[in-house]
Formats: sequence, structure tokens, C-alpha cells
Amino acid sequence: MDFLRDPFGFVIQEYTGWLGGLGLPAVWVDIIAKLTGALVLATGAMLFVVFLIWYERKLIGRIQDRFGPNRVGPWGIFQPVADMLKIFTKEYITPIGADKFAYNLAPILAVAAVLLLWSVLPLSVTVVGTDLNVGLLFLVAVGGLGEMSYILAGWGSNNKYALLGAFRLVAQLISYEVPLVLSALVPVMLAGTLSVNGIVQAQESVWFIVAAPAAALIFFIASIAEIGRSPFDLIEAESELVAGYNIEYSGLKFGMFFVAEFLHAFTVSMIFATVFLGGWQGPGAAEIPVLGFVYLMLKTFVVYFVTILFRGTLPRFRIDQMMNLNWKVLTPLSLALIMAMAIVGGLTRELPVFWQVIAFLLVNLLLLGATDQLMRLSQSRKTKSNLPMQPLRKVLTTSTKHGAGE
Amino acid sequence: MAVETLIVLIPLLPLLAFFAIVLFAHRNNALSHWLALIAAGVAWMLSMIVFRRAVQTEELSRFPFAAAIEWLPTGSAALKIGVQIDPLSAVTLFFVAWTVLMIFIYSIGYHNFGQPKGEHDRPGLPPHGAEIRDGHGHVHRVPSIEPMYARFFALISLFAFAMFLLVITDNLLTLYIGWEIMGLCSYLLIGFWYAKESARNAMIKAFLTTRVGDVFMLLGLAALYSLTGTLNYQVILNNPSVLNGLASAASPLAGVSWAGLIGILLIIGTIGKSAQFPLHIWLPDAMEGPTPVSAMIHAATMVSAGVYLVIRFFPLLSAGWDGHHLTLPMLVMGAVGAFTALFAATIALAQNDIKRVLAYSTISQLGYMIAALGVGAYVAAAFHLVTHAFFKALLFLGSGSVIHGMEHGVFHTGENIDPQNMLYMGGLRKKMPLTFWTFLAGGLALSGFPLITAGFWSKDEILSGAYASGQTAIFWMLAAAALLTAFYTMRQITLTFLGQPRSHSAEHAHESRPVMTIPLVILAFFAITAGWVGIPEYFPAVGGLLPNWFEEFVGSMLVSHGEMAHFSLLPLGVSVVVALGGLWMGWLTYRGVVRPVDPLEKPLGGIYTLLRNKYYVDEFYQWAFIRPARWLAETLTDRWLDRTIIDGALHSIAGFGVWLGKSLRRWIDLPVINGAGDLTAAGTRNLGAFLRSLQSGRVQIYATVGLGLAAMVAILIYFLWVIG
Amino acid sequence: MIPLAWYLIFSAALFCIGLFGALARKNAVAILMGVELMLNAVNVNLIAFWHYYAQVRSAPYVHGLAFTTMVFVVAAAEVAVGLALVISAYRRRQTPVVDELTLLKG
Amino acid sequence: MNGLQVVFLLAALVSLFSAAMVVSARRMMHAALWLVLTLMGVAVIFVTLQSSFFAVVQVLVYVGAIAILIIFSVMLTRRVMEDHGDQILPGWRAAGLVAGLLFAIIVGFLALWQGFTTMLVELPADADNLLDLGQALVSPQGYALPFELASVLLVAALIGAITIAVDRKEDQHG
Repeated sequence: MDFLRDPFGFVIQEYTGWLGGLGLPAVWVDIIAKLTGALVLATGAMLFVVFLIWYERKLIGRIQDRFGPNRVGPWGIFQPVADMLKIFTKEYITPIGADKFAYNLAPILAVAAVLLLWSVLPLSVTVVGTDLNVGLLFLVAVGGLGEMSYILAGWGSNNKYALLGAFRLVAQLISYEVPLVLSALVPVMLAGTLSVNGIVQAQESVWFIVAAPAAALIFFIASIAEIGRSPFDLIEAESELVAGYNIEYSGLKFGMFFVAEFLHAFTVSMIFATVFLGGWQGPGAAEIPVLGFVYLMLKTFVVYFVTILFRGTLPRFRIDQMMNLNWKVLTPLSLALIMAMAIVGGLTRELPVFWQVIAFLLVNLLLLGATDQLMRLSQSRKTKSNLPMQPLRKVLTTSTKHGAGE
Repeated sequence: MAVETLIVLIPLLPLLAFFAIVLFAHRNNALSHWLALIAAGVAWMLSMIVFRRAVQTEELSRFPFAAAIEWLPTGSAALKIGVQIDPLSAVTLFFVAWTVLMIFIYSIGYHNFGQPKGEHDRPGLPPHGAEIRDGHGHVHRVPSIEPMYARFFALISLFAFAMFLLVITDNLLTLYIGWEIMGLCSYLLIGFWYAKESARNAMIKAFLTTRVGDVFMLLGLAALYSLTGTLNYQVILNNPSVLNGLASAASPLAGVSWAGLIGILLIIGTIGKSAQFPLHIWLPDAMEGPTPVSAMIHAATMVSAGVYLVIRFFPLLSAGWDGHHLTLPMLVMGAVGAFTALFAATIALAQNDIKRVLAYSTISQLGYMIAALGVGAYVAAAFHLVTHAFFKALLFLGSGSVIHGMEHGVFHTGENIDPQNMLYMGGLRKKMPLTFWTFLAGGLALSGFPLITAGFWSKDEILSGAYASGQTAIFWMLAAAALLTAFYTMRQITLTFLGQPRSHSAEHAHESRPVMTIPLVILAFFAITAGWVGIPEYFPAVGGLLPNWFEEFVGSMLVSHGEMAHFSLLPLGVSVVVALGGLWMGWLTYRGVVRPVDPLEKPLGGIYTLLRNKYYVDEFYQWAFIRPARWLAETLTDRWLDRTIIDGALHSIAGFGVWLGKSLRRWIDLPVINGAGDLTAAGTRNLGAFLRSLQSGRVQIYATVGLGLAAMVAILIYFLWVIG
Repeated sequence: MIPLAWYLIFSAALFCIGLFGALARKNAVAILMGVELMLNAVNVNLIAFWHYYAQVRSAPYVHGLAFTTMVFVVAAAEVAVGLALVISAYRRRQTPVVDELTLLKG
Repeated sequence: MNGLQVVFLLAALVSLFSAAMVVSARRMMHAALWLVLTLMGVAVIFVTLQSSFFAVVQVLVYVGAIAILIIFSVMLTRRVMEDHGDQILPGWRAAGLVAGLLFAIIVGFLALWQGFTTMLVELPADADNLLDLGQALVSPQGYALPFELASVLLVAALIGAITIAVDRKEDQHG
């Protein structure tokens, strides 16, 4: 019965009990249990990527009116396995003049940075790696390690295109970290804690996406930019940069970047589900922890599905558009949002939760509407003063001038 | 909203529109005129609301709508400013709001919004006309859009602000502020086409001439403030003790009371602003500005401000008046007003420029009002102010429409004639029917066509007031002026609209756009009906059909009512006869003109030339003031005083200074001071050469030095505070 | 159960290494790295003393943390401006070596 | 010697070693990478001091932003990958002397203080209370003024950095 209700917690308990039975000191039991947990989680996550790749290719295929992979296994489900085997057997090439230390460190660091994120995400009531009291900050900080890996890869390859790609990518990541952190502050304010588990628990009555849809939107956009997916995939704009920072990589090293990318996309969806969609919260999740895990996975897949839809439908941004969106729209909006939410929260402190949420929602919608109007305005002004438009306007005015005499 | 708030908002909106246009919208023509129009429209709406409330309020003159705040602290007290709406300002607000709104709308059409841009248009010149090509490949010239379109709307918005401010204020100081802003606007708008030399001269002339009046007015204002300690209307004018005190206190001028002196100073201000003799010379020249400006500033509102001032201060001007012996200010007003009325009317006879005739008629009509006040016909003056504003604005806008039509003809035919010259018009009745009928309504109102027009009722009241006051000389002068008015009005209508076209341009003129004609129609409505609110009860046949509302409403302003004028048939008969007679004579004289020559030119001979040249007043001023001033400046001050005496003295002082300096340098500077200086310099250089070795330009050396200093400070702190 | 002395000696050593880097390196960016090391040493010191005072007073104690926050801010600002200066200097003189940037030499 | 001490010693040794490499590495890129390692070591030191918040902030600010900026500028001020020639000034011995002397002085002075040998014990769980820190930073009795000044400093640095680093050649074209 206990196993059915909470299989993960049950296994962990059994395992630690068994380790304790071996006569080890408590500290060592803890360390070994954590190491085992990390190993299992990391392996599971990396294997999971195999499924993710298939899922994504299938979906993209459907969007593009194709079948997607359908040869290997039922519904082509073993296609990624075959690809994996191909990648494993490829030759490693290290370019001449490469900085070997940096060149080899980069792919490891890329995967490690993503896996580190899993250490603070609560998978269900009982299963959480570490309940760090600054968990959300940790999630952002570890993102910085990912950037380091891209720089190392770009620089270590001793290739101009790789370096340019890395520059672009890191510029994008650093820029989008700003609205990411700022918008993540809104759930922190609502929950009153930085701990990820605390944030999940604070969403018992209402998900934060309801109270703060604007923050959720910013967080989602910034997350997509952080994982470098379409429409923010200008790092691998083939026509401009050949293939980005990882052009000189081959074989398993390339595969690790590949894995890191997919896993990162999934992890980011999970963070979004945790912070804004209530994580493992759901009917009965507190009593039957395994349900919580199911809920989390469902939510994560919904979010992941949306990112794939983005990838399948949206065209790529230009680099100036990408930067403009960040610095001129998302960052000011998230700053305004933080201020507005703090003020509204202070004003409605005495009210029941329902009205408080309504107030938050209204403020969010108001800010979104205002942003929309401002963007429209600037867009129309831009179109007016756009240089290529001038001759056309001249043509139009002259034609009306001639027409006036009739 | 409280009615006081509404009142405050009235002038504020045009001001905001002015700033918005100047700061943000000046590149966008449509936005500019919409801003101005919306501001004027909302101000108009608020004015109507305020007016309606004012009419509904009992005893408004004793308890006006008012609100005030303290503005300038002056010693122990504070100068208060505020707003106030009493019956007089309510009716003024009524006609100001209407005419301003109509003129704003009209200006859009007058400045050709929606027309193409002319290739040769230059800011500072009237639009030059644009060439367009029609479907058959023919090239036409049509009016082109004014190149300084937005600036025009900004300026008239500022003007509207000043006028509204002047009307709603409750004290003389803010009135003066509005007065001066209007002077500035008038200056800028007369010189709107500043690239024309005539416009530049006219703007300077207008500014300087009104300045003469304004200085005297400021003196009066200062005297009033120093005597009473306030400039508030209620405190001064509704307070018999203050008025009596002023009337009995003797001023520095022998035989004149303070009330009389202040009154005369204020009247001089009015003479400047309302263009009365002898300061009338600027108004005809002001016709250099665009026609809507002429209509608004120089007919309907600004020149009315002068009359408004004297009507407002009538209790002070008439302080000590017993109903029979006129006070000194009233005597001055009566004399100046009546003389100006007749004088300007005669000049108008010989003018050929359609706007100039109207300008002289404006001077003449304003003279009427001043004269009416002079004989104590307070209500009649206010009444004529209202009706005159409507029909004169109508006439100016109508003339603008005519000019516009003629300009179209000139563009079309390429003739080299002045589109404003009436002698080249004729027959426009068929080309521009709407303009004709509305202009006719305005013209009949101006000449006082009996019974149906507004001008008749107000003018009749002035004449009967003058007659009743016993000032027969003034009465007959005004009657003669009325005759001439009717005559030149008919001359104008006949020359412009009746008969046959006297040039190809007139043949090709066509009706203006609805945006111009609709204001004409609305103003024509008021030109007819505005008189019906003030029909005296004693008037035969129609008197009493409508209540004499105006008399009751505005008359309540006076603390002591003058005696009700006795009805007398003589002034009534005279006014009917002069109006109809003048019109008939005018038609007789001018109906048959076929060549562009005035038929009166030959018979009148020298008199015509005299009138044509406006009695040589400008030339007289040129000779009497401007040339002496020039001589004073150039010959006396510059050549003799400045260059000979002052420069000579300066040159000799300078020569002495040079000698002194040379000897000082020789005996003191070179040996003593330079020696010491050189010594110091050498020392500094040596020191610098030594210190230079420390300046290595290496950042790390500097860092080390900084670190050493920080360490020393740390050690000092340690030994002084931690240990000690 | 770590002696305060360890932290203080560690931070002093880190500081002095940073100082050496700032004084002895040729490259302007390397000098900035030395400065960063020094600032980190200061942070270690501040946090260590924060822990010490929180322990001595056996009550929550925020002053050390607040000072650390300030140091972080100053470090961020310093790096931003410093690196901008270096890049700007490099653009004009084509060198990041401070030895060759001696325009101020008297 | 318990586990915590081992962790501390390891982190400290790694930090000091990599700091030494930072100031002595010949290739600037490697120096920058060593700097990252030093910073990570310091973050671990923070953890041993029970300030997990600053440990995370250290990673976020120093590793995530400052180190990356430094790496950027290393790349931007470099034409070729290898740094030729000596990276150390001729007067490095003097600098070493100053640094060593300073170290000796600091440690000497510290040794005079009686609190020097205090054992730092584990603090209660709520010692690292971010709520207190946050309130202290914005309360007028606490650090509101320095906090605001720091914000102004950051903005000024932001604007200053942009102004300094902007390429003026573009201005002439535009």
C-alpha cells in the first residue's frame, strides 16, 4: 500500500534503512544516499532525453504535415536510439590550435549545469533533492554555469564562427537573465520565500499564473530565450553563423551539447510548471505523493508542448529585435510589474484571498494592455519613419495632389 | 462640478492647446487644428453651461459666481486673483465663446486645409497657390495650404486663452495680463506673414500704438491699487463708500478728483486698445493679418476688450454723476467716442479695400459704444458691444470668404489685381449666394436696418440714450455717423455683390467650402436675433412682445440705476430715417458702376483725396512724432551728445590712462614686480622638474602610493582610536 | 567547528595574492582580476565576522550581510566601468598592456 | 578534524592555488578560467560559513556576470590566442614584497586580538534570515540610504560603461 502511494519515498526509505543497517555512520549514510539519488536522477533525466527527442520530432513533423520518424520501432520510437548509436561511433576530432582543456570541459559543464537544476526541484511532496532556502536564486545562478560552458566551447574551438556564435549566445543569455530574475521575483513576493518547495506550497489555493499572468508570460519568454529555442534560435542561424558555438564538435561531445539543449528545454518547462503552475499541487497530491509526480509531469508536458509549438510556428528574430524586445519591453515591464504587484499587495493585505487575486489579476492585465498599446504605438511610428517607406509615401502624396484637380 | 471650477477651465483649455501645438503637434496640421478646435469647442460648451447657470441665478449681480486664491504676498496682505461671473461678464462670455468657436472653424477652411501644398510657398508669405493637373492634362492654379498652418492655430489658441482670461477674471490685474497677452498675440498675428514688409510695419505700428495706451492704463491701475489697496471689481465697484471716497478726493491734477484721473487713464488705455481717435491708426493697418485674425482680434474680441474695460469700470468713471452733469471721464468718452464715430465713418467712404472699410467701420462702431457710455447709456453700450461682435465677425468672415473666392479667380485667370479691392469685384451675388445673403444680413445689421436686425435695436438705444441725456451735439454726430455707416455699407454690398463683374477674376470666383460658410450662417443667425433680447418695452407696436431681458440682466450691474430714458419719437425717427436713407443713397450712387473707378472721386475732388488718405493722420504723426524722434536719436543724441561730448571726454580720460599705464610699467612693473615673478617662476619650474620624476604614468605605481597612504591612515586610526 | 583564524588567514592570503596581481600584472584585465580577488577576500572577511558576531551575541545579526551586499554592488559597478575603460583604451591604443598606456607620464 | 574542516581546507587550498594561477598564468584566458575556479571556491567557503544566500549570489553575480564580462573583455582585447612575452612587470619582486609584507602585518595584528582563535560553531537555522536582511536594507533605521546610494551607483556605472564603451565611429556615420 505504502509503495503504491509513494513509490519514490518508499524506495528511498528502504535504501537508507538498508545503508544504516550496514553499520555506517549517519553522515556517510546521508552522503551515500544523496550521491545515489543524484546518480539515479541524472541517469534517468539523460535517458529521458531520448524520449524527448522523439516526442519533439514527431510533433514538429505533424506541424509540418509530415509523419516524423516512423521506421525504427513502433511509431519510430527507437529512432533516437539509433541516432545515439550513430553519434557514439563517430570520430572525435579536436581542431588544431584548440585549447584542449577548455574544449573538453565545455560539453561536460553544459550537461552538468542543466542537471544541477534538478537538485532543487521538488518532484512530489516527499521527493526533493535539497530544499535550499534560496532555491529559486540557485536555479538562476546555475544558469550562469551554462553560459560558461558555451564560452569555453566557443573559445576553445579556435574557430572564428564558433567564437562569434558563443558571443551572440552569451549576450542573449545574459540579457534575458535580467527579465527572468525580475519576473521570478513576483512569485517570490507572492509566496514570501525563495525556497522552491515553499513556492509550490504557497500555490495550494491558487496557481501563480492566475495571480500574475504577466509575470508568467515574461518568465516563459525569457525561459525560451535562455534555452535558445525558436524564435530565439539565432545562435544557430545557419546562414549567418554556420552552426553556432558547437561547430567544431563531433561525436559524443556534440551529443552532450545536444542532450544539454533538450534537457534544458524540458527542465525549463518544469521550472515554469513549478513556479507558476503549482508544481506537484493537485487534488489528492498531498495524501498520495505519486499523484503529485504525475501532475508535475503533466503540467511540464503541457508547457513543453507550447514551446514546441513556438518552435514549429514562429520565425526567427533578428538580433536587434531580440535585444529590443528584452531591454525595451520585457525588462521595463517586469520592473513595473514588480512595483505594481508590491503596491497592490500592500494595499490589499487585509482583503480575503479571492479579492486579492482579483486585484493582482487586474493589475497584470492592465500592464499587459498598456504594454501592448505602447508597442503598437512605437510600431506604427517606426513604420511611418522607416526609410524605405519614404519614397512610397511621396508617391502616394503626389498622386493625391494630382487627383485633387479632378 | 462646481461652476467656479468650470469657469477656471474655460481659459485653461485653449492655453493647453497652445502649448500642446507648440511643443508637440506643430508638425502635424490636422492634429494642430483639432487640438485648437477641441479646446475652443470645450471652452464654448463650458461657457454655455456657465452662461445658462448665470441666467438662471437670481440676483447674480450682487452675488456673482466667484472664487479667489491668494497669489502675490504684498507686505502684510496678499494680492488675490480669482474668477468671477456676473451679468456683464456672462453676456461677454456668451458672444466671445460663440465668435471664437466660429472663427476657429472658419480658419480651417480659410487656410486651405485639405488643399495641396504649393511648390513656391514660403513661411512668412501668404500661400502662393499650387498647380494641379486634372484628368485632361490641364494645369490649374488653386489655393495652397498655408505654410505656417500649425503656428496660426497655436497663436489664436493663445489669443482665445487671453480673451477668456480677461472676461472671467475678478480683478483689474489679471485683466491687464490678459490684455497684454492679447496685445502680443495681435502683434504676432498681424505680422503673421512677416516676410511682407507692410506686415512687419503694421505689426510694429500696432504694438507701439497700443503700448501708448497701455502705459497710461498701467498708471491708472497703479494709482487705483495704491489708493484702495485692491484691484478686485467687487470691492471697488460694488462699494459706494469707496467710489464716493475716490470721487471726492482731490488728485494732483487741479480740479480733477482721483476717480476722474484714474478714469481718464483707463480711458486712454481703452482708446489704444479699441482704436479710438487719436490712437486709431493701427487698426486699419492691422488688416495685413489673415482675415480670421482680423475678424477675431480686430473686430469681435480684442478691440471689444477696451470697451469691456470701460463698461466694467463705468461705476468708477461715473462716480459723482447725478444724472445731469456728466463727470469729466464721461465727457471725455462722449467727445472722443462721438468724434471717432463720425471721423472713421467718413474715412470709410473712400476706401476701396474690402477689409479696410470694415476696419474703419469697426473704429466707428466702437466710438459709438464709448460715446454711449459717455452719455450714461450703460446698458445700450453693452448691448451694442454684443450685437456688434456678432455682425462684425460675420462681416469680416464674409469678406474673407469673398477674398478667398476672388483669390481663386486671380489664380485662375492670372490677372494682376488686388483680390481685396472692391472696385474689381461686382456680381458676386450669383457666384457666392451663401456668402452674399449672410453678408447682407451682417451689413443690414451694421447699418441698423429697422426692426429685424440686431444692430437697429442696439443703435437705436444708443441714439435715444444720447438724446435723453441732453447732449444734442453728441446725438447729432452719432446720427450723422449712422447715416454714413448705412451709406458705406450699401456701397460695399453694391460694389461687391451687385451689378456686373468688373474683372475676369470676379467672373471666376466661386463659393467657399462649407467649413467656411457654416460659421457665416450661424453668425448671421445671431446678427439678426441677438437684438431681440433687448427690445425696449416702450417701443411702439413691437415693444413688450418679448421681455426686455438684456436691460434687466445687465442693468442690474449698476448700484444706482440711472433714470429710465423717456420715450421720444425723435431719436427713433432719426435712426430709421438715417438707416434707410443711407442705404438707399448708397445703392443709388453705386448701382451703375461698370469701370473700376469710384463715381464719387470726381464730384468730391479734394475732399475725396483727403478721405482717401485718411485725413493725413499717419503723415501728421510721421512729421510730428517719428521724424523728431529720429532727429533726436540720430542727430542730437548720437552725433552731438554721444560722439562729441561723451566720446570726447572718454577719449581724454583714456589718453591719460594710457600715459599713466606706460609710466607705471616703466618704473614699477618691469624692475620690481617682474623680477619677483620671474624668481617665483624659476623656483616653480625647478620644483616641477623635481616632482616630475614621481609622475611615471604607470597605474601600478599610483596604486602602490594609494595603498601606502591607505595603510598610513589605517595605522593612524589604529593608534589614535583603537589603542588610545 | 572551524576556527575564525582560518578564515581570516585565508582572506588575508587571498587579498595579498590579489594585491600582487594588481601591482605586478601587465595586462589591464589581469589587474581587474586582481582587484576582484581582493574584493572577494573582503567578502570572506565580512561574512566570517558576521558569523562570529551572530555567534557571540547568539542573535540574528544582519550588519555583516548588509555590508557584503554593498561590496557586491560596488564590485559589479567597478567591473562594468573598468572593463569599459579597458576596451575603450584598447580601441584607441590597440593594446591592453598598462605599461604602454603612459600618456600621463610627466 | 571533522568533515566541515576538510571541506573548508579543500576549498581554501583550491581557491588559493587558483588565485595564484590567476596572477601568474601567462595566457589571459586561462587566468580568467582560474578566476572562475577561485570564485567557486569562495562560494564554498561561504557555504561553510552558513551563508547559502551569499554563496548563491556569489555564483550568480561573480561567476554568472563578472567572470563572463572579464572573459569577454579578454577576448575583445586579443588579436591572437597566444599572449606573447612576459605578462609580469619588471618590478614584480617589489610588488611581491609589498604583498608579503602586508600579509605578515595583517596576520601579526590579528594574532594580537584575543578573539582570533574563536571556534565558529553552527548557528541556529534561522541565522541566515533573508527577511531580516531585506528589511534592514530598506528600513530607514538600517541601510536604506546606503542601499539607495548603491542603486544610484549601479545606474551610474551602467550609463558610464555604455558611454565609455560605445563605438564613436558609429556616431560620425549616424
